[in-house]
Amino acid sequence: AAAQELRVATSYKLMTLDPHYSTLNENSSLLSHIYERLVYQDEHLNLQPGLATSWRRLSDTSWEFKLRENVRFHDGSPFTSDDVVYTIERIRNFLKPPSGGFQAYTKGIASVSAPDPLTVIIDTDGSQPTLPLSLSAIFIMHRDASGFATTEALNAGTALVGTGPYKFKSWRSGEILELTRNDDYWGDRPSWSEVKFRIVESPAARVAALSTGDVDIADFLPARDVEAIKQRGAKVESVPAARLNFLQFELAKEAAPGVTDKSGNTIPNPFRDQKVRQALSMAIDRGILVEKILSGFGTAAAQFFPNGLAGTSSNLTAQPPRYDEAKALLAEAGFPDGFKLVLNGPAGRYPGDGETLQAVAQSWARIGVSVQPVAVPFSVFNTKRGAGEYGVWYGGCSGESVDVCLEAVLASPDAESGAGALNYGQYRNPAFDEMLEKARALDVGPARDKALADVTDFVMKDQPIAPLYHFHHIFGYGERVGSYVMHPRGWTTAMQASPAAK
Amino acid sequence: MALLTTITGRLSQAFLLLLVMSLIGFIGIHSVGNPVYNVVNIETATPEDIRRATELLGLDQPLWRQYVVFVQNLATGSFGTSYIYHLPAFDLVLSKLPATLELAVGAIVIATIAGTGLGLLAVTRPGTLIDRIVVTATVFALSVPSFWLSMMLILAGAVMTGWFPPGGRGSTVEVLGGDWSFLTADGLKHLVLPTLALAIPNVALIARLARAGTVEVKKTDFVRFCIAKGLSGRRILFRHALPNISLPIITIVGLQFGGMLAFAVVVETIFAWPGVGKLLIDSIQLLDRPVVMATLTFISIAFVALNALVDLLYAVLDPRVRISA
Amino acid sequence: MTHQPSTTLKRRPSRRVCTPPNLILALFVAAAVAAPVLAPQNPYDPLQIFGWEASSPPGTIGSGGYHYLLGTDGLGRDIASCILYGLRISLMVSIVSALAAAAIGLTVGVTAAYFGKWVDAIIMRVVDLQLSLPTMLVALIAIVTLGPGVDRIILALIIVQWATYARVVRSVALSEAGKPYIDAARTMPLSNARIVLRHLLPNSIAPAITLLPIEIGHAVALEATLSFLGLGVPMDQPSLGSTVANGFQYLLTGQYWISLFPGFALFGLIAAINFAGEDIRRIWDPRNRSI
Amino acid sequence: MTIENSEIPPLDVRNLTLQHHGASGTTTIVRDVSFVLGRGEVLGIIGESGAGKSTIGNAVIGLLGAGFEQSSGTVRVNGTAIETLTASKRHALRGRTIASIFQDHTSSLDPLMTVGAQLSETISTIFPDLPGTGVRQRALELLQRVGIPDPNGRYHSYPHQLSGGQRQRVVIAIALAGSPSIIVADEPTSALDATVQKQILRVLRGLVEETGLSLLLITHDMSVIAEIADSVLVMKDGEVIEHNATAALLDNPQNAYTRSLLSAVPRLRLSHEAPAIGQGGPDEEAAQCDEASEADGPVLVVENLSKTFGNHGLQALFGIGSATFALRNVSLQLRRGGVLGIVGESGSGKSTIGRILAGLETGSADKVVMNGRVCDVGSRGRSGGLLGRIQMVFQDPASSLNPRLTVAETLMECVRFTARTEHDRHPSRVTETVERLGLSKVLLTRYPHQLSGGQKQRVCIARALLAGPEIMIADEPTSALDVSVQAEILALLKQAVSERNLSMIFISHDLAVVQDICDAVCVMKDGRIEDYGASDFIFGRSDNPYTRHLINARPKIFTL
Ligand SMILES: Nc1ncnc2c1ncn2[C@@H]1O[C@H](COP(=O)(O)OP(=O)(O)OP(=O)(O)O)[C@@H](O)[C@H]1O
Ligand SMILES: Nc1ncnc2c1ncn2[C@@H]1O[C@H](COP(=O)(O)OP(=O)(O)OP(=O)(O)O)[C@@H](O)[C@H]1O
Ligand SMILES: [Mg+2]
Ligand SMILES: [Mg+2]
Repeated sequence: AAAQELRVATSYKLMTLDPHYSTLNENSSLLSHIYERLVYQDEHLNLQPGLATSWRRLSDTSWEFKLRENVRFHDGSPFTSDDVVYTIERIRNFLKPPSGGFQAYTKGIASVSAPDPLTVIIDTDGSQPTLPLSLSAIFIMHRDASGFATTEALNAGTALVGTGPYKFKSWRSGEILELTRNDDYWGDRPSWSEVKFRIVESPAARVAALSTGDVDIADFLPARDVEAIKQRGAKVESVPAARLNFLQFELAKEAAPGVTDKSGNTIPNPFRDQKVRQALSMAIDRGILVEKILSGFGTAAAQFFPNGLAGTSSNLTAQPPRYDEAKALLAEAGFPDGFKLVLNGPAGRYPGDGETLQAVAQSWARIGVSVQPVAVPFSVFNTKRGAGEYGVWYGGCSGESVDVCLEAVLASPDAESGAGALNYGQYRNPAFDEMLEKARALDVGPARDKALADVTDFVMKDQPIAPLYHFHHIFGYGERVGSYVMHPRGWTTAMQASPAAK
Repeated sequence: MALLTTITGRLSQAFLLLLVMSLIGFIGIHSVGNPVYNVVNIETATPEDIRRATELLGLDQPLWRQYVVFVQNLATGSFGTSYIYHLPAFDLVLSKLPATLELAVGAIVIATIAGTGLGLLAVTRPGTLIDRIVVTATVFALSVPSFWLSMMLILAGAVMTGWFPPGGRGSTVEVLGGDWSFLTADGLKHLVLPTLALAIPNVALIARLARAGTVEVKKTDFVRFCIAKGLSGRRILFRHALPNISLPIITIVGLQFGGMLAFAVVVETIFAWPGVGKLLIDSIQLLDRPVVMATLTFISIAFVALNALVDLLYAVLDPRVRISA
Repeated sequence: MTHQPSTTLKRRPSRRVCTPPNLILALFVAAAVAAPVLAPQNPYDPLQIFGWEASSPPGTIGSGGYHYLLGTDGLGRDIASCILYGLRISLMVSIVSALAAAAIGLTVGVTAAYFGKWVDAIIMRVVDLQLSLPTMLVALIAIVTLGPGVDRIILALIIVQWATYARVVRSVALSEAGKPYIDAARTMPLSNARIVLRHLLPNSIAPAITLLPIEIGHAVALEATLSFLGLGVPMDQPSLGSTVANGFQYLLTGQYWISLFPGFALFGLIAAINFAGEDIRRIWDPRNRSI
Repeated sequence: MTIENSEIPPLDVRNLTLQHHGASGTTTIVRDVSFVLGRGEVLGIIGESGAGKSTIGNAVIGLLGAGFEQSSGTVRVNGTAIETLTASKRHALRGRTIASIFQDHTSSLDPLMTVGAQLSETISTIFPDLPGTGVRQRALELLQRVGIPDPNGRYHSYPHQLSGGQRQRVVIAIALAGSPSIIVADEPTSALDATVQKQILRVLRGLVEETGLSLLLITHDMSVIAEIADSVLVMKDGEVIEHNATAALLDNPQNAYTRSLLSAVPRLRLSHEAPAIGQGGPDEEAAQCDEASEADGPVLVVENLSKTFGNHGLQALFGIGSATFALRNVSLQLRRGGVLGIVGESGSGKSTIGRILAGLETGSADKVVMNGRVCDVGSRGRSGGLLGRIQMVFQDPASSLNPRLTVAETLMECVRFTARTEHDRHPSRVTETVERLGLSKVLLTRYPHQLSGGQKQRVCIARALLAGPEIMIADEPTSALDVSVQAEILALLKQAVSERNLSMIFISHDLAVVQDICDAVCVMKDGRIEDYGASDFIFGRSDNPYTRHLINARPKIFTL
């Protein structure tokens, strides 16, 4: 049996066992062993049947999901449409913030009904072409006769039943999660009889654990350690992450915080000039970022998702730096001598974040823009960014699909609809807003992807942000694992690993 | 009775201290940043999500009102629920306690015994090779930054030799409501490297203090008189020199032990040891105020108690010391 | 305890100051002072750094005509230059903060022991408070409220470190305060401050002197840790500590030079300070001073 | 006085030269000293303070301090030259064959261990076969023998809880514990009153006669020499200047220095002349003082001062253990410009009075008026107005000097902070005073541990004098001084009293000295005042039995 035990060192903290508590991968990645979704997003970000075998649009505002037969929860009770209703109700009506993240996914839902045990009808407010995608984030829980399960009860580990391939065994917050195989799983028999996730937040410790064979899989390895890990006999897989890290500019204020001329006098906000933004983006040596800082485990970026993923534009590819051209552009914009700015970012939140600030500083120095890179802890960064204390900063965005990022980062901020949640720079482009809205109304498929690509093309000309890179998720595994299927969303699960042939 | 007044005195002081501590913690966290950004998924949350979360956590209230609420809850014995982990904050701290305790106790015991041992060993052979080795080795041990030391231990003890696991906590047994790993062979194996990483600098520190102190004590008249009395070197060392140098050593042991309980972040992080120090730093970084407050409270209580104990030991050791309340 | 033959000439306590560790320390200080002259590259000037030459092994000749004697780090900075420049900041931050913390801690600790009663109680509870405040929190508060800067780090490190000295020195001062020479001083018309500083402090300071070099080393490490968390010195002007902390990530990789050389430099520095501290402690004891 | 002359003398010192190597060069501390100490013999060493007596004692037990070198000569113990012995062999002699009583008794005791434990550990080290109860039995017996009252209770006392004399006796008891055949006793009775001293000498004499103990006795006290020594060595400046049998030396000193030394010995006058001042008991005197004008009025009035010592920290915390009554209803007065002597049994509370008056210890009293101000003795601490006006010479000079300050630093500090005029502040005052106390200027740059016992004591006196106090409490200020220096110091003190209007409380066990310097005397026993009156009254007419007992207990030879 020991041979079938899988030991994983993960950076995912798994802060709670409540599947609807937080949308962070930190939670959902590990919980996807226990709970399942109606729809599953595969490694190409395409939707695949999960607990729902098929879905279709009944009308503009109504969706029907057919559920899988003969699925049983870990406690033996059958999975029915009632459980789906319960789950959505729990998210919509029961959970209170801060566990509110999932409400975003149910926002467009007007009502849910269960005409028969294997059918769910979801009515929406207006057209919701991406409802299945939204549902691909939601774990289905079992209806609890005594009412909604509280987070406390779930954390206590008692009522933890899902339909997933592994059953809950034990958990210590921030420490360990142990699972056993669900022998009654509806799908392929899970490969591992036991799975033990050890939460190891220090990358060096994960490297060490993998190097010594103390674990079979370690996730999110630092790129620079890959060579050494390979030498020690472990295998490494990587995939470009479905996300972007970028530099964002303050565009609303008359004077951008931290931006002065060379002698320290305030100047009008230079970022409001498209030429300046273009010059700055042009002058970034993304090659250094991906080759040196990310040791090759990164892809230079020109748009939100790595080229090739649904909704990306093939016209946009990252270019090598063109300092002279950039300098000329700056001069054109009225800054022949450049200016001074403070470049802000979080410390240690994303791979290469702090170093990127410095590499950008090196690049920009070459066009006469002197940069003071400042990295602070993530929470401080967030607070200050939220308070508008920054002029230009390093940000990141990820999502189920490109349009999520497009909307969050670039759509005109609108508290009501929630658009522009990450648009701290207050970029406003009505034409873009309109194009995006149209594209998003399309049904999932090539037309929609094309529309999104066009939107991206359109907006990136304006250079509202300077894309930097898509870093790669790097996982390593030892000899007991035969292969590991990487997922661009960066999930770490036992299902992705298959045992080595004996 | 004097004991009673001392204890009540100390307790009321401790109470005041906790009050001040909680204020510092509260205002500190508030000044650092807004926890709500860590509570919601900042890459997807809408302003509405943020606003609602802020309201629900009561973060929209003026700080003084938040504090009053905190104190009221405290009166009912609750530190509130962790923003991040959604567990009762104090339970969370308590759940980390066994891991921290076994590590800290192990390290401090090793440090105290080996440290004084080495220090005294060196001092009995002044100027010899052993003395020089001890002096030099302790200097070097103190000069290695702790993350380096930890990494070297992992390299030497795990990666290269495979003797010990490179991190993690091994299997545990539940005794007295806590999960203890030192009771299992596997757990003990996991304990070795992190314990060493914590102990080594302290061995060196205590050895240096012991050596330096004894060198000084050896010059005093009463030690000369002890020699004149015909006492054996060992007896002089252990019965006379040791008590006379032990005040600073005990102080350091108390301080370091407290530090290990609360602030062994580096070692805990590198060895993936789920302890209080790591929890605290994470919580500070995430501005998880309930957990920070609970941990700070635990730490203050630990330090107050430890220091009271150390003060008591002063009086046990040195009859001239007057203990204040 | 053995007793050396008293008839043979006792080795006279060495008063040499030119011991090898002290020379090394002097070298470090000199290197720090002369860094702009010695260093081939100014690692604080982004124009002198070439990102594409990042992680070059020792001995590489770079495009700026630089000879990367010890290689370059992950951003293309010459390690040797980083060490030289970083030394200046690390030396200053650690020594200034450790000395200031020691000065405060010692005074406060001795004062507590001398006055006893409520003075002691108040001071020691403040010490307890300080000890239970995490460095990280103090640094965060200091840097967020006061803004970043080397002086803020020094301030944070002082706040973090003084309490240790206070407690250690108090332990000795408690028994020292009961000795007749303090009584004698008390009968003089000396101010309390003078008794505390001139009589009690020097006699209680010995363990603190042992502690000082250790705390200096500790301060370097703390500063490095804070820098690592984005709370330390400006990231584009790395101190030796932060150079080491950055290099630490390369420890297990093949790019040994990024972590090893700064590590050795730091290690050597702290060791030299520690050895020098040993000398100070020896010279401090009047019994070792011959007339 | 029988001297058994066996072939091999227990202690044979030949041409001993001891040097000290310091930064300022090498000094010869002891030059070419030779003597033989036979079995059952007592050899006294007297001489000038700082002559090198203690250094010889240290050489004999092989415990010279750092920087000292035995540059030539040999020390043979029972025929073996100890220089040739290995460290461990030499150590085996200590405590068993040769025991030592250090001059500095206070710092000889481990402050953190009860005196009983320190005594017992010595016994059990030397007699490892003795069972625990036997050890304790013997320890108590020894305490009893050296005249410690209530040995059972004192067994558990820490050194700081004992009086100076008690500590000294504990050190003697420890030296006796191993039944050694040689004892090097450095000023063993300097802190003892006449009765106790007599008892100790009797014990030592007894051992010499019964067990053949050889005693090397270093002392300043001629009466002790006269009482117990068989022969005497007189030292000055590191050299032996005279060596003779005791009687011969006392009767017919050859050397001029010896003669001056002997002539300086203070002698008690027991004439029954009418007292010059004060007529009788304290009441009369008090009445007199009350009548006197403000200026001549008492500078110090103490009424019903009592002191109970609690327990040390831990015992106090748990409220266990018993208290010591150190003072009971002590009342006394000090006339302005007067010298009040306090004599009495060791442990009777003399030092405690001094310490309370100096504000170093709390006490309870009906009234304490100093310099016209009512003082609160209930709290420790220094009342502003009196600060520096009351000075103390501590009984134990060694530990009352800051080990980290040189003599000059100590004295200069005192000058700087007490000076009232610019003139007072001048450094020359220090050198002047030091010279008047017979100390060489060389000593100014030294640290306390580099001084001899008498030198330290004189530094303490200098410090007190330089502070220019109005009241001085001198606690055994001359116990470590040879008689000729003592005479000079006493003259100096008298001068200070008469010229500077200094008032002094003079605590001493040396009745002759007390008679010499004091105009009123107070006799204490068990924390009570037994007898109190003008000096002449006390020494002449008092019929208090304890006073008479004290006077009669003086060593015979000098009572004529
Ligand atoms: N550590 C030292 N360094 C230098 N000189 C010293 C040291 N110790 C003692 N001396 C000097 O050696 C001389 C002899 O000292 P010693 O203690 O033997 O004198 P002593 O005869 O015992 O005097 P006393 O009667 O005052 O005790 C003194 O002048 C003293 O100053
Ligand atoms: N700190 C203390 N704690 C308890 N008892 C003490 C303390 N100090 C002194 N005593 C006791 O008080 C009594 C008086 O002591 P004090 O020192 O005044 O005697 P003394 O008259 O000066 O004797 P001596 O002539 O021996 O110096 C002694 O019995 C002593 O044991
Ligand atoms: Mg002497
Ligand atoms: Mg006394």
